[in-house]
Amino acid sequence: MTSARETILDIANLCVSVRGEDGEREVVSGLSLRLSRGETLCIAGESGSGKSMTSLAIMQLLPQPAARISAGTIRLHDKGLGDTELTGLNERQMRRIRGNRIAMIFQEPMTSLNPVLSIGRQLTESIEAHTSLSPAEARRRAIDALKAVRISEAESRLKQFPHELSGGMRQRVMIAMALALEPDVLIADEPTTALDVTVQGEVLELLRDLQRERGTSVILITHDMGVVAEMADRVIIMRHGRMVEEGKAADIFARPQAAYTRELLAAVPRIGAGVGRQESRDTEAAASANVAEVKDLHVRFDLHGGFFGRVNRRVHAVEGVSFSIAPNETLALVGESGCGKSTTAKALAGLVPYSGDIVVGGRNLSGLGRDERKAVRRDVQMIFQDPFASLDPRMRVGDLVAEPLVIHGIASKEERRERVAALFERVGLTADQMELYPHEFSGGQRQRVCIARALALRPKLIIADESVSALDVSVQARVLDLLKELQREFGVAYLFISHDMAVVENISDRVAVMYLGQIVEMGTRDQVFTNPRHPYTKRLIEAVPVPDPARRRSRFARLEQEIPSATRKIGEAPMKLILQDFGNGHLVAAEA
Amino acid sequence: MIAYLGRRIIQSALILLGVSLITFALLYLLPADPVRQIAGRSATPETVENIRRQLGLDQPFVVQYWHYLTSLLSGDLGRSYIQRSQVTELIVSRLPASLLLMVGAILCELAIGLTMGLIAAIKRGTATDQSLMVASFVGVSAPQFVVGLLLLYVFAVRLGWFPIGGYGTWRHLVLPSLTMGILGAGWYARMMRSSMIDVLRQDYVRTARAKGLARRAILFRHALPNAILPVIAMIGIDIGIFMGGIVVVESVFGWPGIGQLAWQAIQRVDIPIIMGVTLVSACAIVLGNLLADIIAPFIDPRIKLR
Amino acid sequence: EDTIDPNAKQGGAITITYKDDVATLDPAIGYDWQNWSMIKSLFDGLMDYEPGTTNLKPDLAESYDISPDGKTFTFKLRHGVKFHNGREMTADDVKYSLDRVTNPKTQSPGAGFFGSIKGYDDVAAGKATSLSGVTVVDPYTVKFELTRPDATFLHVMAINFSHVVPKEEVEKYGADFGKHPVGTGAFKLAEWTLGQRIVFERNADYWHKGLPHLDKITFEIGQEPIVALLRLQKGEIDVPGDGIPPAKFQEVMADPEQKARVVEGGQLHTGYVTMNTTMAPFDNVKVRQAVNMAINKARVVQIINNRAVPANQPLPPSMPGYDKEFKGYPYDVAKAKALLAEAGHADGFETQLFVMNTDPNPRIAQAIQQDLAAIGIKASIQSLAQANVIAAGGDKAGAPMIWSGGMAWIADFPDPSNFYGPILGCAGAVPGGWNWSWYCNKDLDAKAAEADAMVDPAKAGERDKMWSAIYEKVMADAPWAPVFNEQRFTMKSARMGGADNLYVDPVHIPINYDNVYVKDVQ
Amino acid sequence: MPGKPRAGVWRRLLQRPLALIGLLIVAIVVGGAILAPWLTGYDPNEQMFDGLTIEGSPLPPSAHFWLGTDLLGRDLLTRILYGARTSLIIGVVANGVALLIGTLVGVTAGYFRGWIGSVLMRFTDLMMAFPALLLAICLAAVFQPSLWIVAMVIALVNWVQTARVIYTETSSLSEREFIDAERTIGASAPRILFRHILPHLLPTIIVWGTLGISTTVLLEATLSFLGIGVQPPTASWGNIIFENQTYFQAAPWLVFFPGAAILALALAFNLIGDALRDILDPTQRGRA
Ligand SMILES: Nc1ncnc2c1ncn2[C@@H]1O[C@H](COP(=O)(O)OP(=O)(O)OP(=O)(O)O)[C@@H](O)[C@H]1O
Ligand SMILES: Nc1ncnc2c1ncn2[C@@H]1O[C@H](COP(=O)(O)OP(=O)(O)OP(=O)(O)O)[C@@H](O)[C@H]1O
Ligand SMILES: [Mg+2]
Ligand SMILES: [Mg+2]
Repeated sequence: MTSARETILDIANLCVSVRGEDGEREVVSGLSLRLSRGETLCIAGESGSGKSMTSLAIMQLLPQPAARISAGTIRLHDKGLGDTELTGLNERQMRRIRGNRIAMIFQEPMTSLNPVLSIGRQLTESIEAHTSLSPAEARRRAIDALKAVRISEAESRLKQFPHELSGGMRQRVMIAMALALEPDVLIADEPTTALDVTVQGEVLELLRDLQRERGTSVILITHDMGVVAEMADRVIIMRHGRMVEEGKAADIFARPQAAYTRELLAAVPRIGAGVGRQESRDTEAAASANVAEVKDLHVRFDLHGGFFGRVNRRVHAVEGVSFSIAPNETLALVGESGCGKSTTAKALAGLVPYSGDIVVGGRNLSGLGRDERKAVRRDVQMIFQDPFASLDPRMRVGDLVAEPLVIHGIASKEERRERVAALFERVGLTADQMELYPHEFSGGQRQRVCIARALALRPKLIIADESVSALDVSVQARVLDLLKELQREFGVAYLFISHDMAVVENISDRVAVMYLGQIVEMGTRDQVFTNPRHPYTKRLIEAVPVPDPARRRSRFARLEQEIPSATRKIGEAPMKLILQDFGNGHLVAAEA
Repeated sequence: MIAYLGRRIIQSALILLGVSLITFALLYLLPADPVRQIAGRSATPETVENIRRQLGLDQPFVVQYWHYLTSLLSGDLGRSYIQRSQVTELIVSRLPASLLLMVGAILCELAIGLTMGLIAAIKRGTATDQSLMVASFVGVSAPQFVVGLLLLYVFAVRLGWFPIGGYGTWRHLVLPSLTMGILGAGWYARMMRSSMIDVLRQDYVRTARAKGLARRAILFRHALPNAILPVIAMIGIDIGIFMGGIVVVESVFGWPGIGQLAWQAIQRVDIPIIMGVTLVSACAIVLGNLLADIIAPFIDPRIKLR
Repeated sequence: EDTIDPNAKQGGAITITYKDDVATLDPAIGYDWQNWSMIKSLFDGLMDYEPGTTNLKPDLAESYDISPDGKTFTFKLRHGVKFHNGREMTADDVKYSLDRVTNPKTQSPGAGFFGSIKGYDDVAAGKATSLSGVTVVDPYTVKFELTRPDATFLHVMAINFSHVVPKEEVEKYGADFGKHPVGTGAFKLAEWTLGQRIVFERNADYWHKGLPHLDKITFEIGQEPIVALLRLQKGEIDVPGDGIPPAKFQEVMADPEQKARVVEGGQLHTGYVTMNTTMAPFDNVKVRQAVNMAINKARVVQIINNRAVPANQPLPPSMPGYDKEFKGYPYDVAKAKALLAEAGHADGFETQLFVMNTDPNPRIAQAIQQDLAAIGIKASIQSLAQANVIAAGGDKAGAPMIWSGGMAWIADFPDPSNFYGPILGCAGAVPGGWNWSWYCNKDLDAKAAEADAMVDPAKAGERDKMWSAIYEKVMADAPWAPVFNEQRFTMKSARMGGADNLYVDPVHIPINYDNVYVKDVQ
Repeated sequence: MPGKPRAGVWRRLLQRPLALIGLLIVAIVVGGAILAPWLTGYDPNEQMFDGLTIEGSPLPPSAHFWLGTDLLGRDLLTRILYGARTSLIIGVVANGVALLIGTLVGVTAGYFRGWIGSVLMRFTDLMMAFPALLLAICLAAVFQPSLWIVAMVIALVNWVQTARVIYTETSSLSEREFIDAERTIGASAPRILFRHILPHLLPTIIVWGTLGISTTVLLEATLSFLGIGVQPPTASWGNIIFENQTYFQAAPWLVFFPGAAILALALAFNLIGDALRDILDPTQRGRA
């Protein structure tokens, strides 16, 4: 249905190289692709395969001074003006293309908005830069754009700053910014990776709407095959900087040609039928020797304000959460963005003050001395949500992974090196990458470094906060396998935080669903997935995109209002939910 | 905001109290005897003791400090030993000139320093960058006395654009501000360059470029406010540094500020004036820091006054 | 009258600059060299000097009379002298002024000058508020009784501290009288903007008809000397009060046009090195003599651009009592070494030389340091702020050697005794005193007292001889090494008129404001 | 592994022409200071008879006196060479110590909020509001003035600004997630401070450190003038300028040459510092 349409972007034989310590290295080699008007092209593939580099090359925004286009052409077609060769353009000429003809949404929504400028300013300025609209008209168009991405109270939002918006809203602002000028081409680099399923659904729906209405061509970069299936007209699969396969979405999913594509598709976790899905195990028996036990955990953040700078409001991030994790067990914590998953994890890792009890390995964390806490810490390791932010950008990744060993005085220097190299191999990196710095990796590769680091100490409990979200499915599968293998070998327990219900379904033994700081449903995987009782749980499962273009959902039901806030006035504690046992430990909150 | 101000003012008052105590103690320990200076070379020991008693300088330290503090609270800084006038009057008559000069100097150094730093950061690694770097170091290394006289000689004596020293109109202000500003400009240029280079690497600058904004908009609207933040924090610090240079600059340009007053007082151990000027300059520094902290949230909305 | 220049023109205004602030214009308190002559133009005393000279003449007094025993001085006051506030000055004001200056509450640095007046001790001790030795005979006659004959008393009646102030104004302004001076002088204060400018305005009612010549004098404060010179060259000012800055001296003297406007004159000044006679090894007279012989004074004079003449005795050449015949110690390194060896310091010794930190004093100290090193004395230099050097000098164990430059001695009045009392006599050799060599020779103190008792003007010559002898003895003991007598170089704008000696007036520095005039009026 | 990058730093430093120039200048200055007695035939304190004109003016540069003479007829080149000793101690050692104190205080206060942080910062505020000159004068009165006293005073006075700037940066750095990550693997506070936070402060430290060279060398002159610190005739670059600055028209060489020396030293350290910053900043890899 797309081949007949005219071509808008034509990339031929694109090569991108980066300069490292030992000479240049190609990260994109000989990539050719065509994008037609109104088409959605998905680029999927291994993390680190050059997807982001390709999109940056189109925008002529490759990271300086390391990367450059070493060969190839990028041609932008235009009915009126004819072709424009983008690779030869200088900044001034490029400026007219960027935003106006080709717009881009970046992989990192958190850092891509300017923290000191209001949303309104950031929206209107690009409109004013490319059109001759008056400020008032630009403002109106900005409001329209915000409304188009379904941001409530668009007019008053203009005055807000990025840090006052949630992650999902920021990403939508980015999209609004890109779309306000009605570009011919929109490049969206992992626009939904940072978002939970419900918001992801909305954002994808939005992209589709806009494309329908405006005929924009979209390059969508993602490793989530569900998203690909949902969105793509055509798909390109990349690996090691090269294109391994190209074709219509339906064809790729139905009849994958390349071995890698098959591998990729095989690795896609599916609810109820994932490859890695393990047998349900009964772990209730071991309850007495729990690795970690959390009882009535509360975490609240005080907000200062008002006339005397007193605490007048509180974020009730975690409100009376209790659970326990047995050795060898994986407990998954799922829920919407902002529901308190990461905060729970941080409390367990000792990073935020809390009230309630956290017992690790039989010892209550509060009331431990410094040395004892260090010992306990060895047993609990955490993999953070944002891989880039959680790695010291000034250290080589090899040193970063070795650091826990150094701190706890494990192994000699030589042994350490070997252990680190082994860890690298296990997470799908090569030993020679140990010499690189975090910024020299792609998003997914960085996450693998983080995982290797957490594994270094062979802890009893690993808290994995969205650890596999940024990974492509094949690596994701490998990492999940690795996690399971370690569990078998050493009896590691996991607290697995994720918004990807398919992954959760694949790895977990038990699942806890959180909503506004409280657990609304908890039970074994089978109990929660086959018999979800709480409406919120049901909604979460429903929102998961299915990796099959044939079963594409026509329309995703939108939430009508924003997610309720966990911020409350002092004294207004949220109502405590009572969990009811529906048999065999399947706890469900009574509906309010 | 008001609560914040209240807390900061109490903190500042404590700092000022500390400054007054330390200064008073140091001056008390100073071996030079102010009474001898007052009494003159022909005075008999009895006269000297008489004067000492009158000034209360025979009292123990704690009593002296307490007296100073209590009269300070009623706005009385005492009388100069040498000049015999009210210290308050002396300082009040000279303070506006010094403040004016300081404002002028800050404007100069911001204008020159930020521009230089900005250009250097944009042209990083080029000959322009290198020569700006040399220039900023010349500014920092050049003795202010020489800089002041050179400016005076060229722009006032030779070209006649500005008056040769004095006080009154804006034309009097230009050269002394410039002289003071040149030193700070060197610092600001380096700081600005460093922080600008950092900001230009940020994701949001890439976003701005991706939107196809004009170079000017990227630099001034997106990069500058982020880069200027550490520089703003410097302004408070600056006032303290200025206090050192103000003596020289004020004397070269015949600027009737408190620098000269302080200098003469130090030379002659005129303790009430030294105390007064110290407290006033401490006030200025504390206020400068407060101001820098108050401005910051306007530039970066993430910063909360706490 | 006699002192008026027939060529003088009436009117006009001049501008004078100073670097340092003018502290106060209260005659009982002002003791800086800038306010010294400014006060002289705002106030008058019973006595004064003929302009440009050191010759005493009656001023507010019409005439005076000294009793044969030299202990009673009676002054007849001039009639019709008015304060700036319009009231006539009388003998009561004279008495009031002296009571005030000696009262400890006034905290006058000059109170000690009046120590010979009967009743001074009671007033100084706070036991009385009025000097019993000063009596108002009638409104135009005032009588002073002294406890001892005092040959310097007429000079004392000419120094600022004895200038006459009106009681009502002093009481009105209290401690701020110094900012609101009211006197009988040739000028009155018109404006004082703190830290910027002081303006004097002609006193139209001045009793000395025909004076002053100028209508207005503006003193601009806080001007760096180099900048003041630039402004003089541009014609913006008339007299740079701080003189020609050393850095510019060569330039000015090399330019005939500028040099023509420089007036050179002597000054009642001596620059010397004190040696602490109570501290080893300077307690040995041979060591002190060796130091005297070691200093190459010609070289020192050279490094300050020959703006001084080498000195060999405490008194400056223009001071009565200066002994032209006296040869002093020659510059003789070999002899100096020999003396040191005799004193048991053949290998020299280490010591310290204190100096005030403003140019050119540290440089002079370094030149002296090198000279001392040549005979084996290793003197380390302590270059400190004025107050610290003074404090060190006033401490018996404080400073072995001090270079006096920048701090001491410009005479208060042109009399040889003025170089003795506080700086060479026993009275000054006390903690906190100004006799930094801690030299105390009781015999000489007695001789000095004897000389000062010679009140009879006819015996002035004899008295000067006595003083010469005293200073000769001092030099034999060598507590000081006199180095040079500074010359004054005053520069003026081309429009300034008046005899040269008005510009190097020994008591009016930088210039005699009352008698100079400008040539470009009418 | 830890040994390897450091060796690389030297190698890469030597590969950069600008850094090489900087190292060369520093080597010249240090060499000049150490070898001064062999490099010049004059005594730095000898006031030569033929070093002044008859009128007492200094001599301009000539074959005899390469950089001219000063107001006392001493050879300026010799004084600058010997003065390098003093100025290196002040500009490098004292300034370095100030930088060290400032960094330590700033980092500690920024990382450990709580009472340690606020006590340190209030103390810093106090020191900043307190007139440094006064402290110097009082110290001079208490101690025998010497080079080491002045070095100490400069260190005591100059750390304050650095501390403030470092404090601000550290407090924002310690909010970053990778610091949290370090805590979870059990890294001790010193390890986090020195291995993870300090390297990020390097650009700031370099800027302040190199600019501090000129400022401290000139500050030394002010302190010497007030009687604390090196006393005449000991030479330092700062006091050569200070003694002679009023003569800058009559004898420009007296100000120009020592000024150029200060500038060269500061610039040299800046060149090295800039190069170091690029080398140690991994994101700058690939920059020539
Ligand atoms: N600044 C850089 N310097 C050196 N190498 C880099 C740099 N940025 C990326 N690379 C390398 O370029 C390759 C391609 O990276 P790119 O970001 O395009 O991957 P990606 O396909 O977007 O992966 P992901 O799905 O994980 O985001 C990776 O091997 C990465 O290591
Ligand atoms: N330091 C803090 N100060 C104030 N509020 C905070 C702080 N940290 C987290 N919160 C708030 O606590 C709530 C829970 O945040 P948390 O990071 O645990 O969410 P999450 O479930 O991990 O969401 P996501 O899926 O987006 O990561 C949110 O409303 C968040 O805004
Ligand atoms: Mg990517
Ligand atoms: Mg989270």
